[in-house]
Amino acid sequence: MLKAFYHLLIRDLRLALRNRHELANPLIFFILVVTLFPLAVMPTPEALQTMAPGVIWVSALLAVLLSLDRIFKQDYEDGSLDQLMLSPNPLVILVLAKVLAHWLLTGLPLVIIAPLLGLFMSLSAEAVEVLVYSLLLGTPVLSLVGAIGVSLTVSVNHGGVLLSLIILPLYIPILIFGANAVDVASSGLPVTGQLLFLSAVLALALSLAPLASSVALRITASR
Amino acid sequence: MLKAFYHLLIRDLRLALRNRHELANPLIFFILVVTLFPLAVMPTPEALQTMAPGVIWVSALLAVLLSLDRIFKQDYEDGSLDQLMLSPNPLVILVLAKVLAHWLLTGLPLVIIAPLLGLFMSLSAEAVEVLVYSLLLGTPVLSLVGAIGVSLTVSVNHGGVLLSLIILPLYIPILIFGANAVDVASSGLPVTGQLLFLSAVLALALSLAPLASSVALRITASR
Amino acid sequence: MWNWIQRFSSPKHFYSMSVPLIKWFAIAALVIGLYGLYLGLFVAPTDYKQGDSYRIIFIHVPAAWLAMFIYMVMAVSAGIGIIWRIRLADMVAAASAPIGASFTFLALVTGSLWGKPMWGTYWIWDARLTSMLILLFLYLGYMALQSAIDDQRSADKASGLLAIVGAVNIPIIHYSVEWWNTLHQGASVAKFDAPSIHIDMLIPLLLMAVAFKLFYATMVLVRTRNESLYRDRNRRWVREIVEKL
Amino acid sequence: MSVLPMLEAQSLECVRDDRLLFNGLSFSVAESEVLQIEGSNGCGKTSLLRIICGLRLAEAGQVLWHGEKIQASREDYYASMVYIGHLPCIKAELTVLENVRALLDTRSLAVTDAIIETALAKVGLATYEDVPGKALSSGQRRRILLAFVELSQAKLWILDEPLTALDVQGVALMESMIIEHRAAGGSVIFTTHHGMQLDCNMRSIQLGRQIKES
Amino acid sequence: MSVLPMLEAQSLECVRDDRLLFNGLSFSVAESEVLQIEGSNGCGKTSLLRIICGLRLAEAGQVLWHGEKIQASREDYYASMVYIGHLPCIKAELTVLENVRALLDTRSLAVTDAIIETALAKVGLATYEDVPGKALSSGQRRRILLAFVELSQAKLWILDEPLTALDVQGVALMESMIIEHRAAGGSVIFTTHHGMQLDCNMRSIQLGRQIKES
Ligand code: HEM
Ligand SMILES: Nc1ncnc2c1ncn2[C@@H]1O[C@H](COP(=O)(O)OP(=O)(O)OP(=O)(O)O)[C@@H](O)[C@H]1O
Ligand SMILES: Nc1ncnc2c1ncn2[C@@H]1O[C@H](COP(=O)(O)OP(=O)(O)OP(=O)(O)O)[C@@H](O)[C@H]1O
Ligand SMILES: [Mg+2]
Ligand SMILES: [Mg+2]
Repeated sequence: MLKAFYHLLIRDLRLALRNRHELANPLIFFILVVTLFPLAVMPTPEALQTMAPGVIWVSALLAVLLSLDRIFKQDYEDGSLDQLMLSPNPLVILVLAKVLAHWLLTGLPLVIIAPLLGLFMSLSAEAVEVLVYSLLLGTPVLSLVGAIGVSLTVSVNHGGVLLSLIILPLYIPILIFGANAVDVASSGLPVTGQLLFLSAVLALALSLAPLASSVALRITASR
Repeated sequence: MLKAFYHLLIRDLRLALRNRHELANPLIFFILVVTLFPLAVMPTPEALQTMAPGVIWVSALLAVLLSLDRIFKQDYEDGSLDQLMLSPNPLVILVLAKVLAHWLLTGLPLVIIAPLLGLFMSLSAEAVEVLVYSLLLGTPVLSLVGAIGVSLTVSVNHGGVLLSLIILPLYIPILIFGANAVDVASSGLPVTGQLLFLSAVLALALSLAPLASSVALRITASR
Repeated sequence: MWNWIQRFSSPKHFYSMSVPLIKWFAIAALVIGLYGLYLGLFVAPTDYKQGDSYRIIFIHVPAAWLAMFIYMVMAVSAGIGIIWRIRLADMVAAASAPIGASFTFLALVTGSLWGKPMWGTYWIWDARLTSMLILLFLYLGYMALQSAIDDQRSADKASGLLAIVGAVNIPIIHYSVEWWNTLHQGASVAKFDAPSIHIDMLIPLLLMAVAFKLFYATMVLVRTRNESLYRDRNRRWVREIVEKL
Repeated sequence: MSVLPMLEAQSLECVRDDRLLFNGLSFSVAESEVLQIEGSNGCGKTSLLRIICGLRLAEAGQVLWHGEKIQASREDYYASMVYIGHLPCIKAELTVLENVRALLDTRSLAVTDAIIETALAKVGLATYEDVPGKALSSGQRRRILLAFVELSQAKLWILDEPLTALDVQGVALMESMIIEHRAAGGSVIFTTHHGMQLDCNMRSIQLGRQIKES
Repeated sequence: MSVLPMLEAQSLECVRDDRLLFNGLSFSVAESEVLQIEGSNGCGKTSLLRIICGLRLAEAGQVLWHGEKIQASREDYYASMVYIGHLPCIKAELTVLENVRALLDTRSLAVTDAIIETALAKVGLATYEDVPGKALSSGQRRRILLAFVELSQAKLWILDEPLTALDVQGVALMESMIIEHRAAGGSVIFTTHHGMQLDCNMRSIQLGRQIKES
C-alpha cells in the first residue's frame, strides 16, 4: 500500500519533470499575476505594501486553481484513471499520492518563491516570514480541497471554469486567514491565531478531503 | 467564404450554449475574482476605489485568459481542427470566426456585467462609463492576441500555463491602458488618449492576429 | 545569389567557417573587456554622490543594452528563418534566447543591487524596470515554447513567430509602460536620476558595451555550432565529424 | 466455495439515455473459460464490460466474484483481474518501458526491467523501450497494453476490442496470448468485431437481440 | 493537363524522431483508382496520409494535385478531397445530425436535413439524429464519419483505418461505399489492417520494406 502510494507519487513527479516548461509554470504564472497588479493599479509604495499580502495570496490561489486539472483530468481522459480505480489498493491512498504530487509541484514552489515577491512588493521581513508560514499551511489545503473539485468535474467537458466556481467559495476562508495573517504581521502584531486556524483547517482537510475525493471519483468516472 | 465564417461562428456559439454552465462561467469567474480582492486586502472604501479599475481589469484579463483554450484546443484534440485546416475556405476567415465566437462568449458578457461590479467597488458614473468603453475596445484584443497564443501551444500537453507565460506579457499594454483610462476618468480627467490608443491596438490586432494565428496553426498542428 | 545564400547558410558550411570567427571574437571581447574594466574600476573617478557603488554601471548598462539588442537579433533572425526558410537563422534565434535571458537577468540583478543603496529598496515599479521584467518574460516564453514542442521544425517556426509577435509588441509595451510611468505619481520618490556622465566614465562604459556585444557574438556562434551539430546529428556531415574523433 | 463460479453476473440491466440496452442478463465465467460478448455497434458491450469491472453501476442486478459482490470484495477482485478499454492509458511523456511500469504499479506488481523488456519484445516493441509515448503510432500504443496484460498476472482478462489498430501480426499475437492464458487456467472476457481465430473452446453471448433497430 | 495524374507524390521522405520511415516514395493516383497503403504498425501509414493531405510537411519531396503543389493550390485541392483520420472529430455537445452538418460546413456544402437523415439511415444511425455525440458508442462515432464521407461530394477520399470500431455490417457498408465511389469515378486512398474485401481493381503500396525491425 505504501508502495503504491510511493510509485504513483513518483510517476506523477516524473511526468511533470519530463515537461520542463510545465514544472516552472505555476511559478511563472504566480509571478506574472503578482506583477499585473502594480501595473494595473499604479499604487503608491505605501498602498502597494497594504495590497501586497492580498495580491500575493490571491495570485497563489489562482496559480493553484489553474493547475488543479493536473490532478485527475489528464488521467481521466487517457483512461489511466480507470486503471487507478481498478487498483487493488485503496483509492484514498492513491488520491493522497496524487494530491501530494500536485502540492510538491505547485504549492511548494510558490512557498519558496514568495519571499522574493514579498520583497518586490516591499513587505517587511516579519511579514515575509509569516507569508511563508501561511502559504506553507495554506497551499496544501488548496490542493486537497481542489482535488475534491476536480474529482467532481472530471467528466465535464470544459470543466475548467466550472471547477473554479465550485472551488473558489471553499478557498475563501483560507484566503482571508492567510492574507490577514500577513497583513497583521506587517503591522507588527502577533499572528498565532491565524496560523493556528490554518493548521486546524489543514488537519481537517488532510483527514477528509482524500476520502471525499475518492468517493467523488467512484461516482463521476463511471462513463 | 462568408458562409463558412457564419457557419463556424454559429457552430461555436451553439456548442457553448449547449453547456449552459460553460456559458456563464467566464462571467462567474470574473465576479469571483473581483470579489476575492476586497476579501483578501480588506481595504478602506477610498483604497477600494483606487484599486477598483486595476482589479476589475486584471480579473477580466484572467477570465479571458482562462477561457482561451476554448478557441482551438478542444478542436485540436478531437480532430476537428484537421477538418478546419482541410477546408477549401481561407483559414484566416475561420480563425476570425472562432475568435469572434470566443469574444461573444467571454468578452461581451464581461463588458455587460462590468458596470455592476464598478458600482459595487464604488466607482463614479463617468469611471463606469469609461470602464465599459475600455473593456469594449480591450477585450477583443485579448481574444485576438490570445488566439495566437493558443495556436502556438495547441499541440502542447498541459499547455495551459505555458499559454499564460506567452500571452500575459503581450496583454500588459492593454491592461495598463485600460485600467489607466478608468483611473483617470474617476479623477474626472479626459481619457480620449487612452481610448484612442486602445482603438489603435484593436485595429492592429484585428489586421494581424488572425493571420499570425492561422500561420501558427499550420505550423503546430502537424502532429 | 540565392544559391550562394543557401550554400553559405548551410549548417555544414557554417560549422567549418565559424571557427576563426569565434577565436577572434573571443580574443577581442577579452581584451576590450579587461581594458574597459580596468578603466572603469581603477581610472574612472569616484562619484561624489554615490561613492564607488556606482561602478556597477559598467556591468549594468552594457547588460541592459545587450539584452535589448539580442531580442532584436533574435526576432530578425527568426523572421529570416520563417520567411526564407533558412535553418541557420532559426538556429541563431534559438541559440540567442538563453543568452538574452541571462543578460536581462543580469541587468535586473545588478539594477536591484544598485537600487538598494540608491533608492533604499531593491525594486520599484518604474517604467524601465517593468519593461525589463517584461522582456525577461518574453525571453522565457520563447524558450518555454521552443522546449515544449517536440518536432524541431514546428518548434522553430512557432517560437520564431512568437519572437516576431513579441517584437511587434515591444514598442507598444515600451510606449505604454513609459507613458504609465509619467502618470505615476508615487514613484517620483525614487526618481531615476542618471548621473551626469563624465567622459572618464563614458569611455569605459562604451568599451564594456562593445566587449559585451563581442562576448555575445562569441557565445552565439558557439551555441549555434552546437545546435547545428545536434540538429543534424543524423546527417552525413556530422557523422563524418564524429567518426573523425 | 469450489462450486461457486469465479465470476457471476446476475440479471444485469443497463439503461443509457432512456434506451434499455439489456436486462435480465445473467452469465458466469469459470476458470479456463473464454467468453466473447458479441453484438453490433452500440448494443452495450462496452457498458457491460465496465459494469463487470465495477466501473459502472448497473441499473439492476449484480456482479459476484467468488460469490461476493464485487463492490464488497474490491481488493480481492481487482488483484485478480485486468481490464483494457477503448482508451489507450498511455502517458505521452513517459517512455514505453515506464508506461508499462506505471500500469503494473497500479497493480502493485514488482517486475524487473528485464522482464518488461522481454514482454515488450514479444509484442513487437523491442527497440522502442525508450521512446516516449507521444511518439508512438496508434497500433504501437495498443501494443503497450498487450504487454501490460501479459505481465499483469491476472486470472481474469477483460478486453474491450483488444484488436483495435493492431496489424496482422498483432492480431495473431493477441490470439496466441489468449490461448496460452486459457491453457494456464486463466479466463478471458472480450469483445471484438474483427473475427478472432481461437483454437479453443469458447462461449459467446449475443447482446442486443431484444433491441429493435430500424 | 489531361495527361497529368490527379494526385502525384514525388519522392517523399518522412523522418520521425530520428527514424527514417520512408524515402524516395513516389506514386500517383488517377481517377477511379483505389490505392491501399499497407504496412505493419508504426511503419508510417498515418504520417504518409497526413503528408498527402498537406497537414504535415514531408522532410523531402512534394505532393502535386493536377500538377501543382498542394500548398499552392489548397483551395482547389481541399474542395475535392476528404480525409478521415484516427480521431473521431465528434463534438460531444452536438447531436448526430448537427455533427454531420458541422463537418459538411467546413467544406461549405449546403445540404438539407432530409439528405443528411438519409445518409444517417444508410450508416445505421437512423434513430440517433438527435442523440448528442457524447452518448454514442465508439462504433457509432465512426459511423458519423462514414455519413460525412458519403455526403462530402469529394473526388478523392483519404481514409485512415476507416474500419476502426465498426461491426460486421459497418465493414460491409464501408466496402460497398468504396466500390460505389469508384464506379462513379472517384478515387480512394486508404489504410486498414483488417482485410477489406473489395471487388474491384486495387493497387497497393507496401510501406516499411526498407526498415529493419528486430
Ligand atoms: C532592477 C533594477 C533596474 C533595471 C531593470 C534597470 C534597467 C535598465 C535598462 C533597461 C537600461 C537601459 C536603458 C536605455 O538605454 O534605454 C538601464 C540603464 C541605466 N540604468 Fe538601470 N535599471 C535598474 C536599476 C538601476 C539603478 C538602481 C540605477 C542607479 C540609479 C540605474 C542606473 C542606470 C543608468 C545610469 C543607466 C544608463 C542611462 C541611459 O543610458 O540613459 N539602474 N537600466
Ligand atoms: N508525434 C510523433 N512524434 C514522433 N514520432 C512519431 C509521432 N507519431 C508517430 N511517430 C513515429 O512515427 C512512426 C509512424 O507512425 P504512424 O502513426 O505514421 O504509423 P502507422 O503506420 O499509422 O501505424 P499504425 O498502424 O499503428 O497506425 C512510428 O514508428 C512512430 O514511432
Ligand atoms: N456516455 C454515454 N451517455 C449516454 N449514453 C451512452 C453513453 N455512451 C454510450 N451510450 C449509449 O449506450 C449504448 C451502448 O454503448 P456502448 O459503448 O456500450 O456500445 P458498444 O456495444 O461498446 O458499441 P461499439 O461496438 O460501438 O463499441 C449506445 O447505444 C450509446 O448510444
Ligand atoms: Mg465499445
Ligand atoms: Mg496509423
